[in-house]
Amino acid sequence: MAALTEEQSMIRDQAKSWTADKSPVDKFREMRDKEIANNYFPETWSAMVEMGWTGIIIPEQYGGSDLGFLTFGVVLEETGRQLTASPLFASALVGASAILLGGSEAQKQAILPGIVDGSKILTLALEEGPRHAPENTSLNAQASGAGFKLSGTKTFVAEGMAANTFVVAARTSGSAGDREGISLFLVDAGAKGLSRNAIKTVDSRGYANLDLDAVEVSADAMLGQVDAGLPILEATLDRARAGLSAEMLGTAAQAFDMTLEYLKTREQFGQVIGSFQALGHRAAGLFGQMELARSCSEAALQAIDDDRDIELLTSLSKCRVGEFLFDMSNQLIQIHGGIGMTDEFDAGLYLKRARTLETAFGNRSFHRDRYATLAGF
Amino acid sequence: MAALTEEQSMIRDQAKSWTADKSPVDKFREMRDKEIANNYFPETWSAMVEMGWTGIIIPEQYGGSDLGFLTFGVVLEETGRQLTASPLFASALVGASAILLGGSEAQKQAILPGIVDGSKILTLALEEGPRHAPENTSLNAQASGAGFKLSGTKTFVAEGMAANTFVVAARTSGSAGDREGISLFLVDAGAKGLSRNAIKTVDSRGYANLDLDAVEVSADAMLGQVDAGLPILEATLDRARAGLSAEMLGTAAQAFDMTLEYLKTREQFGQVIGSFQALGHRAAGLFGQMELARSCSEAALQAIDDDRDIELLTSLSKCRVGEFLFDMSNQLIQIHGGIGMTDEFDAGLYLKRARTLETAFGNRSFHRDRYATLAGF
Amino acid sequence: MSNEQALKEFETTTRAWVKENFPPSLAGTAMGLEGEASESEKADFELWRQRLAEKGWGAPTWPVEYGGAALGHPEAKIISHEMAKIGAFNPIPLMAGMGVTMVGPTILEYGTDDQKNRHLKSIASGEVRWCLGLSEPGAGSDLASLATKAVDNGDSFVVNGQKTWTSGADISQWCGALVRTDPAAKKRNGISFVLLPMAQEGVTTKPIKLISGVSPFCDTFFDDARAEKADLLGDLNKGWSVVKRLLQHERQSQTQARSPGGGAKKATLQDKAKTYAGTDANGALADADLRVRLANHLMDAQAHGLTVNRITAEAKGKVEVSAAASILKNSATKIAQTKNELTMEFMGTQGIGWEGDDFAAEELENVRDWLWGKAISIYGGSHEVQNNIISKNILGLPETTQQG
Amino acid sequence: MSNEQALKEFETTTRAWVKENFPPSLAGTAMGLEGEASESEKADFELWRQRLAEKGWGAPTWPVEYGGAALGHPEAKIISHEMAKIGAFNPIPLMAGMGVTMVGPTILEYGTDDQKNRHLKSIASGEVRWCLGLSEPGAGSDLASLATKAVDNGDSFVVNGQKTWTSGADISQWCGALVRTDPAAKKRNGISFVLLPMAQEGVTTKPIKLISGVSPFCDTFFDDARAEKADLLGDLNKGWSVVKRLLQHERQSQTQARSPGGGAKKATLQDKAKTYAGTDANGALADADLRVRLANHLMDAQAHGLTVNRITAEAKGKVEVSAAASILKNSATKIAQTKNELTMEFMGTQGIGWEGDDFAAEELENVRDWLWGKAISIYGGSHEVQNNIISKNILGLPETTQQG
Repeated sequence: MAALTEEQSMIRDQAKSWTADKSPVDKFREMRDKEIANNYFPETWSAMVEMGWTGIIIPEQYGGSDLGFLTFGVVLEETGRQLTASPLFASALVGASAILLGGSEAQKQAILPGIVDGSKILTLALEEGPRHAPENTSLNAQASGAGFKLSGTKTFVAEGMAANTFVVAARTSGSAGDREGISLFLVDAGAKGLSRNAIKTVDSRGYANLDLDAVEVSADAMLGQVDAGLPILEATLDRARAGLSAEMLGTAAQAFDMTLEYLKTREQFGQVIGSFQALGHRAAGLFGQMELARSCSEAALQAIDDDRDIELLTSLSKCRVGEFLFDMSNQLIQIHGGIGMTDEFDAGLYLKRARTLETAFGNRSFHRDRYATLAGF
Repeated sequence: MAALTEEQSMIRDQAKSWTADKSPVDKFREMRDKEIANNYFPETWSAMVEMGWTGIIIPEQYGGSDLGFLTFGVVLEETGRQLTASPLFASALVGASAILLGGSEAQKQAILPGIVDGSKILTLALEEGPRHAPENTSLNAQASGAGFKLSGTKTFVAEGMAANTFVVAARTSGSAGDREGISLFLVDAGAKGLSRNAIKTVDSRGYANLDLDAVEVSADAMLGQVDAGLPILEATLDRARAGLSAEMLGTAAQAFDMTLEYLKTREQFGQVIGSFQALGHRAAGLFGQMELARSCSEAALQAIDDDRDIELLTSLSKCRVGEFLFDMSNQLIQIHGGIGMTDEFDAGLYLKRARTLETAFGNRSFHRDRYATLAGF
Repeated sequence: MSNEQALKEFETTTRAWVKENFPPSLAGTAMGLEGEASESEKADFELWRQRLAEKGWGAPTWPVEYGGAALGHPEAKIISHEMAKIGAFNPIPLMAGMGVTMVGPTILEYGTDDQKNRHLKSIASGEVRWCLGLSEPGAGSDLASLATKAVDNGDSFVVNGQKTWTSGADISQWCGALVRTDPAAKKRNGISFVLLPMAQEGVTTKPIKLISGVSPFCDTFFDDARAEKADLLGDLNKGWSVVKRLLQHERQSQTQARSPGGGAKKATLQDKAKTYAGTDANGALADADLRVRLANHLMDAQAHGLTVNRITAEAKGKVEVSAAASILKNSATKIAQTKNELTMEFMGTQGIGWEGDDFAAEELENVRDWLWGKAISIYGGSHEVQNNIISKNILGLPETTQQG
Repeated sequence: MSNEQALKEFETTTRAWVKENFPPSLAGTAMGLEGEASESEKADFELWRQRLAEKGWGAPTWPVEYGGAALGHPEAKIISHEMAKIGAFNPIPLMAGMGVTMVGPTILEYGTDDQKNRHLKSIASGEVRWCLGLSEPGAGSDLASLATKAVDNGDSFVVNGQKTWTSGADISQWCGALVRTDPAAKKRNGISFVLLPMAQEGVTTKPIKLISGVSPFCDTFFDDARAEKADLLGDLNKGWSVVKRLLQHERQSQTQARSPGGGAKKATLQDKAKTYAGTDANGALADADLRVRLANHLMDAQAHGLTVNRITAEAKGKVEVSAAASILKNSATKIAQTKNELTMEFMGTQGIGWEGDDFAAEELENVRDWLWGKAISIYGGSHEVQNNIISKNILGLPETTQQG
């Protein structure tokens, strides 16, 4: 952890003890096995709202605490550790960022307080294909009277069944690949012509595919200016990436702790397996990866709070934390051996979550390429 | 080793005992320290000629034994083990291949017997820049009377000071990057306008840079047809790559053996260091790489003898043997610790040779790209 | 007649027999006839099993007297090949559980005549399924520390303890189990290998659900279970050598890397990657980073295949067989696991489906393969155990003092 | 005056002093004044050394009475920074060999007043160079198994044995040596740390030529060499704790990864790569495979730099300092070695020159850096020893039974 303020330390401690007590990984398993609607417990969500987590990046005039992204990262690391499922990330980080970055004053006043009090659940509806490529957005937005008609599909929308408002990226001009011509719209989940269906993913979280059939939106549903949505979208995505990296770091750090504990207790050939040098060195290597990944994650969050080097540092963070999570989730299984392969043990839950997070908002390959481009080669 | 014929086994045994007795790595060190002219001992070369190594791929009607590339590989593996320096590879494999693939009957009769008896030393003069890119050949060949005038420079010409005949790749039409328009010429080392200077490389072998200033060659100095030299050149290069891989495998295998021996004898903390599991597993991993690399190397040589899949398998071989040699040469130093860093010990000689071989005829990156292209992606 | 001619002839007659006897209704169906099958399909399946069993082709290399056909490996290969050509298959090895691949060959080597007579035929015919009771909760990679004990009780042993990872124990009729018969002896001594029927009061099984959602393994509990003395395989307290051989049979069946390029029918890995990730103007994979790793993977797979070929050639040739075989397990594992991860990667969000119509069958299948594949580096001698073996047995490095 | 104001003021006066006192003729020259230098340059160099020494800036954080300036680390940083700005430098640490960086700080902690008075000033002034006699041919990573022995001889010890990897022993005036004073005690006990002059009959040195062609180290032979009892540093037979502290000072100086991007003046690594390997139409490196690895390397370097910053911030903050510092040595090593290998790779055949005009000075320099860099993972706690330390001391995994 970076040198935290007292307030941040307090929030970290609170998040750590709350997740461990009220929302440990067993709770996630229960949600999965009972097939709870929308893939999270309503009481989890209420508790988060009550603790003020939904307002961490929202200015005080809209009901938030404006503590910033580094603070949000502290919380997400803990929810990542316990695989706590909720719309916190989708709504209070991604959705809120889109409004903060692109919204008019009227939109902010109309929406942000609802995010804070949990009555509004926002989510970004961006992807249209299996691989992250924001500038390929094609969902059609046709000018129609004073507003627009949206037609097309969106996939892999996080908390898509729970959300009551979608931030939809659509094309108002140009074609897939053009950086101009993308616009962002706020679309009510109950809008006529919008249908959604839950998809079942390996990580047992809530995702939906959306189908929009000439969904009518008024002109004031647009975030920012027409055709100029991509910069807002990209800035929102960078906030999402930084936040997700913090969650991924938590997931990987928990996998590391579980593995280290196993190394210290599991016996084979008459001694604890952690005394085998090959495993000890492997653990040392993973520890190194973890410390480096943590530095990247914190730097990306801090960069957003400081408004500098955001693009480079979020790509660094998503890529390096992703690398650590990939390796760590595999080693979590490998070092646990047979027990790690059983559904009864938690390792599989972390592995499955790891690969899902990897696909979100650009995988390592995407961010390696982006990093190189930003660095000028 | 693949299932060798009796003849191949015999040649391997001969090569192994001759290199170990007459041309061990100490001999290479002596050559380096005494700065022997042309960077090899004349008696080494005579002995090779006498043993018939110069005729291994040359048909019997030109004085060779026509035993093929797999047999040549057997010999090169052993010279690679002891870092034996000579023009064997440059002349009797690369040079001879160019003649065999591109030469007219008259050219074959004029040159091949000389390669076999050692009186002719051929070498390929191809590179013009630091990175391997045959189709970028730019050295100018201007039609002039019945022949051509060659002007330009060639770099990193193996055995370039010892050679008496160069196979020069030149551009007769088009420009760098065009696959058409390259022609191959036989150029006498004493030709007017040709000058050469030795370059001192990290592996202490013989290389030269050439400067051609309107060097006149007659029409019958051309190998193959005008503008159509690239296919001959590429086929020659694939033979060079397969042969070089065999030598690289030998160099790496010797490094492996040295390391294994050290693991078994060097004591630390009261026991031989090979009993430390982390080192034992590292050795196991290197052994695995070695066995896989050997299969690739032999398959590439066999492919040439069988005339099938040559391109794919030589790129596989150069890349995978290269990967093993890279890792093995680093581990040779690392596992030997301080002693490995001293010039007195042989590790540095292998490391330096390893990186030089890596640059020749396309590095791993080059061949990975080529392999992917050949595999259709 | 030369050997080659004889094989050629065998191929011709085999082709004819398979064509004549294989029920066309089964062509291309899943080997185990899993899921729903019509009554007529089930009847055809049983007919096919019987015909194969009569011919001795359930375990073609076994002696005729024990249900085999006394054929060589080249002939056995021809049979598989000719079946594959018309979508036929040999269901018996799967139906016999661990019988054809592991238990049977070990009984052939270590069994008494009585044991051979009683057990082998029903394995070779696919009528009796076998499981293996080896690992225990406290004895996985370190098998020799097993605790299940068998106490002498006159004509039989009384077996008590728990086995885990017993493959198909809930549907098997017999079990080959490693048990401790001399608690006083040092770890590897004092162990015996017994055969015992699963349908008895003292045996209960509990399926283990895996991360991929399936339950092919069980926990198996022995609570005063009985194994006849006549079913002691090998000598008393010498079970360690029996199981070593058994595990060699297992390892042999695990060293083949799945061909990453795939057959003619299936799209190759690189074609699938191009479909999902797109291509540039030259037809190269648009994701250059993925392209590098895909190339490395295909090279790994080809190098592995070439090594398998080399070992075969060396075995036939005059030179001594190299130690290369020892590396195949780890190499095959890496290839299989990397293939699954790369496929996940290029499929993106379509690669992380669990079920439902929003994902193609092949996409969902890869997810299961990916999860299941994590076990390959664990079972049959883990990655780490393989490295210990290479380091010690092949390279001759001294044992660390830690090893039991 | 606030702390920040004080530093600001210090910066201003320092800038003025450096500008006034640094001989402009030396601007930008190599720090050690290696190779040919004119007589006037040599005189200027000596003048500059004297001025720095008088000011106590050779070792600015040391007490004034021992030749330092009793400054804090922030002030010391300002001095370096202000010098760098105008191409000036502090030659004293290099001239003192291991004196300023390792021996001096250890004497400050463990030395008697007499030792401090006799040794420190000449270190801080750059007038006496020190080497360290630690490793032996049979005791490298396993330093505690050293065999050089020192026998009590009244007022002095008589030292016999061989040290190796003594840096600059052939040009040093003093040596700090680890010797065995109690052969009967267990390995780490019975070791003492003594200081002894090199200019005596019993000491001979022989330079070790390295693979990079240079000879910065020596084998050092003690043949009835003398060390005064007054020069025993720390307690008798307690030298192990002295050397542990000494090695901490060493490790501290090795954890900074060289910045891969380089300063404003030098071309960045990525720019050099583009020059050698070319670019495509979008300005991206034409070799896509190299581009991926270069990106990974630059990310490694940035992650390392961010981690150094994080540790500094944590040290200042209220939270406990994390254990991240333990990983810096291996991380820095990987970055330095990878940088050299990548540079070799993109330079191609221009990257493998040994000497001569056919290669640019920078190309030849990289070859030397590459070869020299192989030592980074060996000295100062090898890669493997670092992993042992992390595994045991940081992660709390049990010691393997193998470790002595």
